Amino acid sequence: MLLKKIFGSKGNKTIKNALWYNHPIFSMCLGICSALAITNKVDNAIAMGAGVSFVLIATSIIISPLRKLIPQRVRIISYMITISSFVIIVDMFLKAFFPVISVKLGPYVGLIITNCIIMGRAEAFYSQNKTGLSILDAVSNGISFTVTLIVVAVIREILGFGTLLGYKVTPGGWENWVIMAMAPGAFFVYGVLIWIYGEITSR
Amino acid sequence: MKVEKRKFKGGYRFKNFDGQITDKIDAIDIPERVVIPLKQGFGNEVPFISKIGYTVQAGQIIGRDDTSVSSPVHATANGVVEKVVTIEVFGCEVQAVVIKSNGTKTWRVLDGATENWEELPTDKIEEILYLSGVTALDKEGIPTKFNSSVITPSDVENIIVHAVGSEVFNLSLSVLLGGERVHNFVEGLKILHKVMPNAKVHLAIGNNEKEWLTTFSKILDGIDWLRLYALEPKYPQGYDEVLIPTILKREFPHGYCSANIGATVLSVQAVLHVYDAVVEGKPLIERIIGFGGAGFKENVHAKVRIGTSLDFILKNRIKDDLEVRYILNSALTGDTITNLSYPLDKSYRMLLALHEDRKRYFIPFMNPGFNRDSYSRTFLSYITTKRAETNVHGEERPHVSCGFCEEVCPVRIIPHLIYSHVERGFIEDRLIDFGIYKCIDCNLCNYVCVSKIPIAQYIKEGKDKLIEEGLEPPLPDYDMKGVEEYLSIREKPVQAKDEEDETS
Amino acid sequence: MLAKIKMVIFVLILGSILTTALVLVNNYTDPIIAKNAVLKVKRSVLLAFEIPYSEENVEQVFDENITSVEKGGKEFFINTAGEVCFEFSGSGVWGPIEGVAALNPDLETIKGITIVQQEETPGLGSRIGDKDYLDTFKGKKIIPDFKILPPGKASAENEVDGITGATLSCNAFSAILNNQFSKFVPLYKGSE
Amino acid sequence: MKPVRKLLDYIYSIKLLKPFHPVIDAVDAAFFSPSELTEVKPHILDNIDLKRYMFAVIIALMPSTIAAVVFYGWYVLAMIVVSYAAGGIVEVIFALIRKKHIEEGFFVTGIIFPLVLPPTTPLWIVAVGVAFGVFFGKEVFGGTGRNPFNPALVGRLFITIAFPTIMTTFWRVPFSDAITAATPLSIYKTSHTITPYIDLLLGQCGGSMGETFRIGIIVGGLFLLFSKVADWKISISYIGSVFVFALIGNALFPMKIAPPVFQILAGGLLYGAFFMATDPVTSPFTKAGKWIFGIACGLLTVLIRSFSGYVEGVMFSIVIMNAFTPILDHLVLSIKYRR
Amino acid sequence: MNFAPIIIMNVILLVITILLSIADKFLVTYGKCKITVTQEDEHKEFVVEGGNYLHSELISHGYHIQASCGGKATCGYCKVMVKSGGGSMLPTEEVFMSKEEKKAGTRLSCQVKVKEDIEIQIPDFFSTVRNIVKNQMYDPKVDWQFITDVQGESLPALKKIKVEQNQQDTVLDIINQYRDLEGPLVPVLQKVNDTFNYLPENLLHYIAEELDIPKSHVYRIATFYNAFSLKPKGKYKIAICMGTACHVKGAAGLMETFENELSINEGETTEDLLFSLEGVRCIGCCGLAPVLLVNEDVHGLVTKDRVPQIIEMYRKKEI
Amino acid sequence: MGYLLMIFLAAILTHNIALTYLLGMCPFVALARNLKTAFGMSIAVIFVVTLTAAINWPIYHLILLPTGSELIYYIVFIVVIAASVQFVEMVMERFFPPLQAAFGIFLPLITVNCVVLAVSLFLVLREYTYIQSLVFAIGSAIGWMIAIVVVAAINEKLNLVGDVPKGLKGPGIIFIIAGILALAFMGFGGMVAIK
Repeated sequence: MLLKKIFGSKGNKTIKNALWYNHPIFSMCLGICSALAITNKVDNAIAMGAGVSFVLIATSIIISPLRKLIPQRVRIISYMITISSFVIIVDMFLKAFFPVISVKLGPYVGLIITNCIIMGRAEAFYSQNKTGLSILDAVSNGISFTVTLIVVAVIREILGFGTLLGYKVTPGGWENWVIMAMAPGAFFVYGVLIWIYGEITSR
Repeated sequence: MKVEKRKFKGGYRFKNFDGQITDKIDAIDIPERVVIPLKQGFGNEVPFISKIGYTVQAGQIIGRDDTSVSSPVHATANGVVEKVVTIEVFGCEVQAVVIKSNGTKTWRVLDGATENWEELPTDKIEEILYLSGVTALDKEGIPTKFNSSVITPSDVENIIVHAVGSEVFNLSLSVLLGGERVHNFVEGLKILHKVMPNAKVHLAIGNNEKEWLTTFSKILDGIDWLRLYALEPKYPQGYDEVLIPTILKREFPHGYCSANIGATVLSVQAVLHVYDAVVEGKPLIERIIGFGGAGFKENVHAKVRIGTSLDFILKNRIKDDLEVRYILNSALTGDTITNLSYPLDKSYRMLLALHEDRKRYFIPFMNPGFNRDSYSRTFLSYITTKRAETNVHGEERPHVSCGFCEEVCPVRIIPHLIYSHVERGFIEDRLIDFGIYKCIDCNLCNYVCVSKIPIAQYIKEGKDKLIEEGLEPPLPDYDMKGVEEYLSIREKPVQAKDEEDETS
Repeated sequence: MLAKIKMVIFVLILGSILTTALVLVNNYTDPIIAKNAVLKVKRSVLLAFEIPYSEENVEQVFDENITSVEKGGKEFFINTAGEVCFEFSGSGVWGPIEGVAALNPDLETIKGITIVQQEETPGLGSRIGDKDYLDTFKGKKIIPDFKILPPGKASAENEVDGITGATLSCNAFSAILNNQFSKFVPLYKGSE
Repeated sequence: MKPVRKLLDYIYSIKLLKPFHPVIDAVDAAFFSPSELTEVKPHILDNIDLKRYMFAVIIALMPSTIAAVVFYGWYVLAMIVVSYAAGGIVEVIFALIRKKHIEEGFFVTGIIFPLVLPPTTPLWIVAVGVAFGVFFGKEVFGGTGRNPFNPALVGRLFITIAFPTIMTTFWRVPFSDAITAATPLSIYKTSHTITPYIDLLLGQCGGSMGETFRIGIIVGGLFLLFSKVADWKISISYIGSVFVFALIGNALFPMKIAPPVFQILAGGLLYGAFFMATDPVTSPFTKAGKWIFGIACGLLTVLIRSFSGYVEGVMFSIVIMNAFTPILDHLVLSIKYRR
Repeated sequence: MNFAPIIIMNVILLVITILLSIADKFLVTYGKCKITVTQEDEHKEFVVEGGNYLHSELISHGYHIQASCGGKATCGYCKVMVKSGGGSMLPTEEVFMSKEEKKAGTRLSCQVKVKEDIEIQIPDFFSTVRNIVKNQMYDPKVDWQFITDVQGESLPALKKIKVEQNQQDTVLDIINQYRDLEGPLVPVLQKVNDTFNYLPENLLHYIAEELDIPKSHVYRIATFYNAFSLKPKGKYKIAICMGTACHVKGAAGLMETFENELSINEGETTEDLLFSLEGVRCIGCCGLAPVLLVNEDVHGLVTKDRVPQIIEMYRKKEI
Repeated sequence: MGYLLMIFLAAILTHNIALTYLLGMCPFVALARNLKTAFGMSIAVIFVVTLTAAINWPIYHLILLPTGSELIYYIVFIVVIAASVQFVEMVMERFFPPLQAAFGIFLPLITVNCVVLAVSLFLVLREYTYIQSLVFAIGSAIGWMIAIVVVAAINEKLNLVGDVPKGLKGPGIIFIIAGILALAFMGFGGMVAIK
């Protein structure tokens, strides 16, 4: 109800789209590179999700008000400059305050720039909608992305390391599924999750 | 004469099936009524030219049309024309003449037939051939100047006479050519060569018929326009599309007929009928057919008047306690005979009665498999006679690329590739590249399929759909003869179908 | 033309603003990052020497116990007992392996090894970074050379057991160690 | 056989079991040949069906299976039973949910998979491996005949990489309870010792259960080739190319690459070449493709065995070439049917 | 403070924008191009500088064309029909196009570069769906795709919708039931479908207006789910298994018998809206072949003689 | 020379950019359904990756490092990539229309492709020399090409014979195929190491 007051009739829809119907990863397959690569530990996933959300929100704050000012010809380049500036900020922030995670994420922080969610949302949504709605969209997409990353990371970390956020959660005789910590495990977990999503939405 | 050995790649040799036809020959009486379809064998349907109530003699022409590609149709019994009826033969409606026979066995001798045929002018021989009805025999007919085939005799460059028993059940050469008949056969070849002077004659005999090979190489020695071949009796060696590449070593214009490249493929019986017509003046009123399959009490040959109903022929020949399926000509490609009142016509070679085996065998896949045939060698089937019955022997399953169909395919296409395209509805011109129009419907892929997929049916469906989309078989690069006439005949049944649809 | 100029100006303004912001943030984080890097080294040195420390007093403990010497362009750390320690690096199976190695004063026996960074197969090769495993290196000779043998085979005092199923990581690791020992030990000795 | 029939008919008549008809159908089809008649041309059909086709593979595997039981005891049978049970459950669940037939491909996967495992693999790993293989290697693609990868190998690959410590530790020498970490290939890798060929042939060395008794494999493999169930082109080109590449490689890098005959006899090469690479579903159907497939498998096997971190390269090479199968077929077809 | 980054950044941006401007001037010389847009019955023309993508031009001229990938041909939403100009279809687009769409000249607007005068038609879902139904190209199992009429004629003008009073009341009741739900559309459609056995065209219109949901969305949902039908469907759906086992045991004959008994063809519905007839793929009861489903009831081992019985059984239920 | 070969092989086999680093997945998922498209795309990727690596290396080492402004190298790289792709496309369209038709149409899709940026970032992280950078760039792109072409071919085969569950069609099955492929490529592990 509150949403309706602030954002008009579109607010509700925006959130629902981001969280389920147009789910950035499962439905539109955006931003999967980083999602696949860094989800072998939950803390990495949280950091990555937070980073992406931050960049999304910041980008929406910059681009949406400027949407009428940006010349068509340099639209993409402007988006890129904006996005990559925020990515650098995220990078520096991680390096300064979470050096361990920063090392683990490595180049993938930089690759947030090419995360299609941000570019796609900027192109498809922020350049066409009002600032408030854009921020709402950014927040909900960020949450959606982060939650997905965490879900995948929980699965992978428990199976692959037997731990959750570094604490051992598996029973005594547990044998780690090393593969889950590596690339193929990511593919399989995502494949299955997308399958489940697909089966539910196509019902 | 030198015997050339040839074989083609692919194919499959059917061996040791039970119910093979023995060398015995029966004569079958003339029935009370004969029903003579006005379309028999190759060519168009001909109009009825006699009248109801007229008395006709056996061998008298009762249907004839000189304007279209066709051959005359004869009365095959002495008697009275009772009526003209429409009968349905294998899905096509055909006019048929019913003659009430008086039981005599004589026939009207053709004018001008003589033992000294060599003195007759070629025109006269062609006329005798045409009037005798022999020209409608076999897949593409025998060319005469009377429009009995899609080409004229002078266009024929090769005549292939094949006597290779490559089917599951085969007519016995000793029955057809036994005694004097072998000389008649050679005489028949000479007549044909006179009619088609530009043609070379190729006689193909299965390499399992050792005696006949030696006999022929003796008899035919010194004839320079004739060649003798020993072929491996692999199915489907008898197809034009396979015979021509094997013997002439040239490409077949797939989608068209052998006459289009100037070749005529004839069976042994057709040559004998030529002899009968020209030398003895006997029109085509009788055929020798074989009874194959385990359903018969006795697997014999029989001499039968054309127009005799199958009921009459099969009377007391079938084992009493068996459920059987009647099949025409070939176990792999023959039509099921659902109505035994069908009359016998010129194109019949064989009647098969196969056991409809509904028995459910216990854990069949663990049995060593005596009495069973298999392309793969997982059965111990070499020792014993194999059963030929109509059980499917397994459930349909997804195809596993076992490659059997590709190995046996006589025209070297990849049947399962086309199958999977058609099954998924990918009807594209890629299919033509894959050679869908090369398929000759020999059904061998179907026979060997491990997953029991009706591959041949799918290929056929694919062809139909391609034609529906306007992707006809491409014409080969070289000149072809009589293509237009051939196409006009080929398209006929399709048009008939369309009309039916509109009326219904 | 006006549109073009407008376009250029827009891009330039946007670029300047964002870069300025970046530079500001950088000015703020740079010292922290630099401090992090130093701390990382110090921590691993302390670990290698097995000197107890807590997060708060790393600097203090380090300064109390360790002096650093630069010889031949390489920084060596010497503790009160005269043991020497230095950073090493090399390429493992999947990526670089970096760590700190401490030697007894005789420069022939391993005092302790810490791995700072490695990207070996998780759960398998990555066990070379485990403290339990690295503890087996203690007291082993590096002369004439250091060997990691298949599990259960080690007997001599310059040999240790490898990790089951991670032969390659072990081979790479021993190669790195030998390479770096032979490179830096003489360097340290030579200028002594 | 009559009681079985009666029982099946009775089960069919129970309404409650309607959802489980695929399972009952499968049992029915396994015990009895169908009573259906050919509807269309051709009127007679070949007697082979998919069950018999797959059963031929099992017959061919019998010598090695029996040898494994003799060598390593009844535990082997337990593994086979677990493998059939776990994989079967996955197969049945899929069939029930997707309302499909239960197909015969699992006949083979269920036995081929345990035979490539070390003889002391814990049963739960057998179950996980075969379930993974059947699930990801086969069922997600639609089941038998539709899978691009060999399910047994996918399962084996999965557990090799997922449980490296277990999968590389527990080898056993036949007729003794001693657990060793060495197979002939790993012995060669560490000490360049070649195990005597006669020991390799008779299975007197460490290795996966099914691959050690190599005479049995050769006999079974020849049976497969003879019965046309496996394509000789792949087996021949695979073994041949291993021989050639090992010969060349051994001359160039004698310290890295083992001599050719040893390479052929050691490890799972014979097993892979006869039973795994020849799986018609996952190997190319074009003839040229088959040759290239075999040769590339051989090359990859030699390379991986000699240079990579893994001692054995057969399963990797076959799965990699499985992946390349469609593109091989595509290339061969587009060259063959070029306009 | 280090000013170098700022300077370098500005220099690089300057160089690049100038380079691009120069390139625009010398490399892209398409000049002015005219874009003619037809949407429903409205024609619009505007002139743009050539060289840009159609998608961005349309957006900047106020046409809202959905695209979630940002012009990278990965989502396949931004379809328009190009009548003239625009060149041939790119392989990147082929993945997203059906055969009919290819024939009709449908393109992804983010892949069409404006190099010449272009005439396009932006489809509205309503008319296309109606066309599909009319041409019987409609297949609810296929994911939503829009197809314009094959001849490329302009679409007929929309009729004013007519909703009869009693229909309206029923529907309004249903809508009011669900109006406050999150996502009322699907339940409403379900209920309407249950009531009328199909979704009449005019009612879809009405629902869209009442719920204030775009018509295109309503149509999308209505065509996407198998449970909804845009054609009148019978109350009893007779599904005859056409799997191999059933086929072998004479399912085709069975279908024929049904067709004769009900005097309809496969895929049609009887006039009294009681039965509809369709052939389906194997339903997994091959042991009972030939088998057929009437709604949820399975009838196994059906012979031709039993067909009238079955039909009668359900007729009786109705009375 | 040996080292260059090692970098090249590592980029293709052991450190495959798609299968080990999981990069370039967006176009991978979208284009791995059709062999022709996959091939065209990967040719374009090879070209762009090499080109941008060749431009970005000097920019980083000759301009950014000396002036102490390496903090903005993300921006510079991505802007250079975007601009050069656009520029190349324009040139190609104007002067080499056949080339443009064959693979130029994929160029705009690559502007924001992780592979391109990632290769440039790896150059910096791994401190390659110029020649090494080029070899690494080509190797990475070829590795990506192998992955996408193989998956596309498998996908085409599945269209023909497969029966993939409805919800899994499209991205899902591509992930699973890529997963098995990645699993198989692990076999090369340890064959070549990178710095």
